[in-house]
Amino acid sequence: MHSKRSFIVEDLRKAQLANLLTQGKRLDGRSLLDYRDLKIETNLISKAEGSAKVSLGNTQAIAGVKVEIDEPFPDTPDQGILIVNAEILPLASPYAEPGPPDEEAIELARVVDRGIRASDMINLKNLCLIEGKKVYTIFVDVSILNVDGNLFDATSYAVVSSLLTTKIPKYEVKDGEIKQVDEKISLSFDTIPISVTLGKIGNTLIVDPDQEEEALMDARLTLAVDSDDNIVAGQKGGAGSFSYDEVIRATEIARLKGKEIRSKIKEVLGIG
Amino acid sequence: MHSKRSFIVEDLRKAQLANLLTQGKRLDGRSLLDYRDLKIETNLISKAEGSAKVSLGNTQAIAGVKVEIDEPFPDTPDQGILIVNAEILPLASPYAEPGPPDEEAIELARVVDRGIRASDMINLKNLCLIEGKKVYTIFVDVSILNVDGNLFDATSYAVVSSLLTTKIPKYEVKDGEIKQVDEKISLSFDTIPISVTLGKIGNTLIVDPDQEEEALMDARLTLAVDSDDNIVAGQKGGAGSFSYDEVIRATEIARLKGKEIRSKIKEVLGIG
Amino acid sequence: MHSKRSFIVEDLRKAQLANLLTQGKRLDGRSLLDYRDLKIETNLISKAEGSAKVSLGNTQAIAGVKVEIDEPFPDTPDQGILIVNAEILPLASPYAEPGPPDEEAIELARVVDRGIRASDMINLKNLCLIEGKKVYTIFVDVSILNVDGNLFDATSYAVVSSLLTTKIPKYEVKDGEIKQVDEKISLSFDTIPISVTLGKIGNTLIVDPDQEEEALMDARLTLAVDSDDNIVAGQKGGAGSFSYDEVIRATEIARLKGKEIRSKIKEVLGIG
Amino acid sequence: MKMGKLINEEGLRVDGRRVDELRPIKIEVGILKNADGSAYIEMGKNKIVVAVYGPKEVHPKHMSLPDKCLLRCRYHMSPFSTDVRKNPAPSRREIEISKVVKEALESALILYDYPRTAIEIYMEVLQSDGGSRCAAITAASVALSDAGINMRDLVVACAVGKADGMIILDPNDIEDKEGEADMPLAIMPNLNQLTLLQIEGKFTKEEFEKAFNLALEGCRKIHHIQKKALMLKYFGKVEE
Amino acid sequence: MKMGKLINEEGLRVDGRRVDELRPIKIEVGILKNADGSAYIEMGKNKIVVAVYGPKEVHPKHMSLPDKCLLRCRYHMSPFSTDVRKNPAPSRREIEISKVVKEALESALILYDYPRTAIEIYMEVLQSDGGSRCAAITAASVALSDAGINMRDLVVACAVGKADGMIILDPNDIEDKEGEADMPLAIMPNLNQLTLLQIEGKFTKEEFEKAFNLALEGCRKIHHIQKKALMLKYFGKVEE
Amino acid sequence: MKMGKLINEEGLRVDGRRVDELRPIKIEVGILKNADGSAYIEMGKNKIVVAVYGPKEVHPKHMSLPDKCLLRCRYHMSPFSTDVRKNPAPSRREIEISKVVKEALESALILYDYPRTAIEIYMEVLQSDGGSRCAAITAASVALSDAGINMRDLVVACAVGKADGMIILDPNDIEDKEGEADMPLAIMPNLNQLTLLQIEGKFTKEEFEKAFNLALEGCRKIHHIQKKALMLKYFGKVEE
Repeated sequence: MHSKRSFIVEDLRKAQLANLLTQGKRLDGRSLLDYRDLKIETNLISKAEGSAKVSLGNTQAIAGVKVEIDEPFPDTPDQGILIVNAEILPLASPYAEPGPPDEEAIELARVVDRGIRASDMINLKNLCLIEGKKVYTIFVDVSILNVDGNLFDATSYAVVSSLLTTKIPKYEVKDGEIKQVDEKISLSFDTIPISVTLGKIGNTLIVDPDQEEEALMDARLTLAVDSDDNIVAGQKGGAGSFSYDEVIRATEIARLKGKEIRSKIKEVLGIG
Repeated sequence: MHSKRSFIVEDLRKAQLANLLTQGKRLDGRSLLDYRDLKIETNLISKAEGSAKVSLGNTQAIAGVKVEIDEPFPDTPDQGILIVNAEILPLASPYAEPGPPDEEAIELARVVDRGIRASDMINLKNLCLIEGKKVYTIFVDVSILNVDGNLFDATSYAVVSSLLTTKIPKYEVKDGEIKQVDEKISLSFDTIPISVTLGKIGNTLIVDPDQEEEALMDARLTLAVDSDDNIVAGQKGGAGSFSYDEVIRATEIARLKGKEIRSKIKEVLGIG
Repeated sequence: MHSKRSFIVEDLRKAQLANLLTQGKRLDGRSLLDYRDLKIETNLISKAEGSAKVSLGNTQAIAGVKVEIDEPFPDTPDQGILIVNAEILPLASPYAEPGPPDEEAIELARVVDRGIRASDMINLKNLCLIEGKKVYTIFVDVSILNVDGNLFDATSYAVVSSLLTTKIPKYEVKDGEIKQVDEKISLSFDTIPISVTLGKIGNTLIVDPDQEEEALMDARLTLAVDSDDNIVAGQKGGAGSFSYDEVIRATEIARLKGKEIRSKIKEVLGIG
Repeated sequence: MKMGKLINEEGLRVDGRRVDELRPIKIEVGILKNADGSAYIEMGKNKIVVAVYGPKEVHPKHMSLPDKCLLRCRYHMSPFSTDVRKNPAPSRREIEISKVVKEALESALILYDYPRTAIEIYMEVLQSDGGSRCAAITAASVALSDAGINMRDLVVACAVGKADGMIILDPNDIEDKEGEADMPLAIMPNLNQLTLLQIEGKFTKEEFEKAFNLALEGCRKIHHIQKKALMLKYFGKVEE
Repeated sequence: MKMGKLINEEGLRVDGRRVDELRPIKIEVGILKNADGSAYIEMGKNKIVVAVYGPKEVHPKHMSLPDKCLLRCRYHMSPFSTDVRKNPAPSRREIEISKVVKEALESALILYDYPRTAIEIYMEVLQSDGGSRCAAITAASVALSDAGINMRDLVVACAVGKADGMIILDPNDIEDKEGEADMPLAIMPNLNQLTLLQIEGKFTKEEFEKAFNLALEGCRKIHHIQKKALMLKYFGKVEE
Repeated sequence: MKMGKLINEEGLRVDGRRVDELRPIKIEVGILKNADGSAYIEMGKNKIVVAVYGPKEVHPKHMSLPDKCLLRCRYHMSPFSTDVRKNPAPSRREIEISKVVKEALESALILYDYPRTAIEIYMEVLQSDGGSRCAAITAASVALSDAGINMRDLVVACAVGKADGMIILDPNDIEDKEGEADMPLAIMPNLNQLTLLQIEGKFTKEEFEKAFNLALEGCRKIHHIQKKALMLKYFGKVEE
């Protein structure tokens, strides 16, 4: 954890980083397109229908899935409901404060949610029990336990991993009533969306910025890529800007790294 | 827009105003019982069932009417629901702040609402579709776009003008069910209440105070008058007081100016 | 009312109190296990189904009982609902502020609620009208009118006294519908829980601390005792600690004083 | 507002009063230990406690005014004060009443005597009836006196209404709900100045003037009770 | 997102536009008296008012930055702006848009020119249609110019979408809801820099590049309208 | 509270424990990088992370205490920690527990050693079971040690309950819900002082004393596990 530094120290550090970047290196020794170590543990919360704890370097996120039976939204009577939420816990950083989510936490939750939803990872129609009356509501709540940069990707991997290992209670529909069956079923998936976050420092693009790099970088671009290499979601952040070429290059990097990380997650979770 | 002025400047300005008032004149050249220019534009929000933008000098308010079908309140099962709301947008003044409405905005909304409601301008029984089950709910939301004094009257004229030009979807009731018909109907009106706001500066009464006059005046009195010259609502504001004679005189002025402004609104809206 | 005092004055006062306590005396002349004067007035709010105003020395609390018919909670379909709430009104002390309840007010409400609930004073099954559909909800709201220490006991006595004098509207159940009958009935009680609050100053235990003693004391222990001398609820408060012997002694004092105060309340309310 | 039988053939109201008659009023002074000034009022079924704190330091400091006192006012209804339990959080109605009541009292206060300080007025309605804001104002000005705050005059308030087409003084709850119009007002009785006026419901020109004068008359009677209550507290007896 | 008939056999959209055609746009400058800068935009059915206040003092003071200006941004929808009445309290969607719009505009502002002050940008959507955040950005950068704030470039925004499998420029409400994908972006047109990018929905590699270039083209057209509006306000006429 | 079959004929509980047996406990120290001190505890199904920050600057400044440290404490349950999803906003229960836990730990802290600073303790319940406040206290005092904060003693907590009329140590979720009484307490084991006590449910005189002593015994066992966890972190091995 770095304490707040003076402007002078900050500028010196930025110069040092800029110098390293021209050599294709970063402060922690990674090269520009290297992710930090990714660790995933699943099923550690037995009260949840699915759960995953993800470490991306020192950034830690834990996701839990809870399932309820509710009425569908009136405009989508034949679809289940998926709600992704994220919270930066006050224990995660000396700068996080208790209280309602601020704009940063709201953006985090909405961007991760969009990445899952827009990919059609989960077919919400499969989550309908009785049209217009009874559907599954899937809550995915993510808590950030330790902040060290790139919350977007860590949160997204936690959501994806917890959903991939979720088992929901099965219901039978009989005479317009539902009845819980003593069986648990997995969700079905057509694709696995992977979030890839890039940082821009000077004119260099890096992936998976840590907290120090985030403090020094000009702009952020998060792209989510599905199993077929389509871009399914994106969000630019930060006060800086990107050239048009950089955007195109970013999509290429996202496809490349997305494939890598998808393989890694499937391997850890033991999925085909 | 006046920046915050020192006490000395404020006192000089107040003396200047007092001097002018003894001659029956005001800082902007109006005489005591003159309103500023009133402009009304209607039907500018096509997504709303009715809308009106009102300029009273530099005070600007925009009202929009939205209609829903809801259950009636339990204690008035045979009546529709009318809800008038007002918000002073943060873009309306350097002193307005984002956030939940403060006591000033709440008073504004409640006084305007009372002026409409107490006049029985809208017969709520006409807005009942199925007693105890289905009624129209009419939301009138007013946003203040630019603050230059006398928000009460500007808001009230915006509400009245938007209601007078509202067309709501028609429903047919058949076998205890309602069905929307491809037709729009106007609301019916028995009376048009007009809000008249007076300011008291020293011992002088003026109408339609602008922002500078509001800052210098001692007290405010808003009176709403219906088409039959009845007083239907009133609200005193400000830290000062009125003599009993001044109150009676205020009701006379309200009747006079109310008639004038009612004619003007009817003319602009092309109503009989 | 004491204004905020300097550390030096505070220390002198604490020394004076400590000295007195060694002689078994307190600043206001009471001995260690004396309560202040307890006064109870009931039925002063005719719009409430029950009410009681309690003075414990200069601490004043007023409780009002309101009754509604609601659906039961899903997990207790055969039980009525009892909700005890407490608020420290801003008029009660120069240090109380308007706004949502802070942690102190929440603890107060929850501890008093627990004392009533855990004693089974009110048999919630008697408050069920139609299982799963219609039950009585009993709201007990307590407002603190003047703060002078030991809010826990004063609030608890106000709740108990208002419940003991409550008369609720009677309902008849017929063909699965309820119908109000022109009759009022008392609640039935098996036991009367009494809250006894002890303060610890140095190594001395006292009961019913007033505001000045609360400011000087190290820790608090509130115990609720039922008519059969069982401990039914407890809450330790404050930054200090108790020896194990002190805890046992506190339970003995609570039984003793509980019996005394129960008699007093029964006498005032004219109960067997 | 439905046209019920609020006034019977003998001209008497649902609670037996004549149209120009006040409900019974009781005022007590200095009933709270912690407050700098306090009062309790019963007016019909209204039961209201008022506390005044100040002049005192302003929190947060940046809200203090360099040349005068900051006046704060909270009108609040207890959850058990109404027919149906009231949510304890302040409603929009309570926020509006807090504002108009503050302005009604401010007219009488000499706030320039207490620069950089605050005066806080807390009104708690333990039981509500028609005219609770008027009763609160009447009690608050007594509590301000009890706190020793400099005032130009007491403030006294009373409502008038319209029921079955007749002007009535001091409407109670039923008359308020089922009547056709309501007009609470407050005055400074020695200065002959009006400090609060709210109107809801139709008044013709003649009705308005009649109602207005009836309310002034009501205020003057209540003013007498205010003075007696203060005399009793400070001089121990009341000379009639 | 259902596959409706959003594009007919002649290649025309539900509102008659070609796939690469913008909706009609109107920009007015300086329409609010109180604001330091202001603009009004109509883009399809979008009707948005933007006000800029500042550089001004920061409240509360401890939030001011020693070396640069604090930028605040609020994107808000009027209750009557949508098909179903919108609750006036800010939604999570509005909070997120406020943030990305702030960052889109911040790229163009030279905040180090105004240390220890604040600039506030208020965007009020009176009527919403597809692409309201883009219209808001376009109008806000004009309002910032009107306020005389130092900028590197104007910021101009436009969305592209996908409907019936085709890339379309500037989707309207129906295309937004029933189409397959949406990508709003903002650029600084003279500096050729992207300052906002959001993507929702599937784009293949080829579709993405096509869509991206179409959006840039749209932005350049809108930039022309921004300049005309500013010219009209400040020089009274527009030379074509 | 219904009288279920919580204890079988062999005197064993629903999870197979004897009445005086603790659930398995695991404590890890220093598991969070950013925190100044941290600990993780599993106690039955409870899984709780605790972080300590401080002594650090106080925000807002005016809340700092001239002569001692300000202690802040937040006990919070994750939405997925309970059988039915929990709303993430703090409930009244969590606010009360935060307060009593703070006071339980404060007894052991020498706050006068750190004037004008703050210590913040954050307890996040990832999975809850009976006795989560006790597990949180036990872990928090280890995290405070890990942060190097001066303490008089560790604080260790344990609950006792009553099920089927018998006094049981360390009730789990089912015993908590279906049992007749619950009494969590915390002590400083070397100083023999009680720092937390809550009681809910009927205890006769004899039951109370039995329960109290059983809880003290439980605390002493857990204290041993606390010490081992700290030894392991700081000396790399544990001498039994």
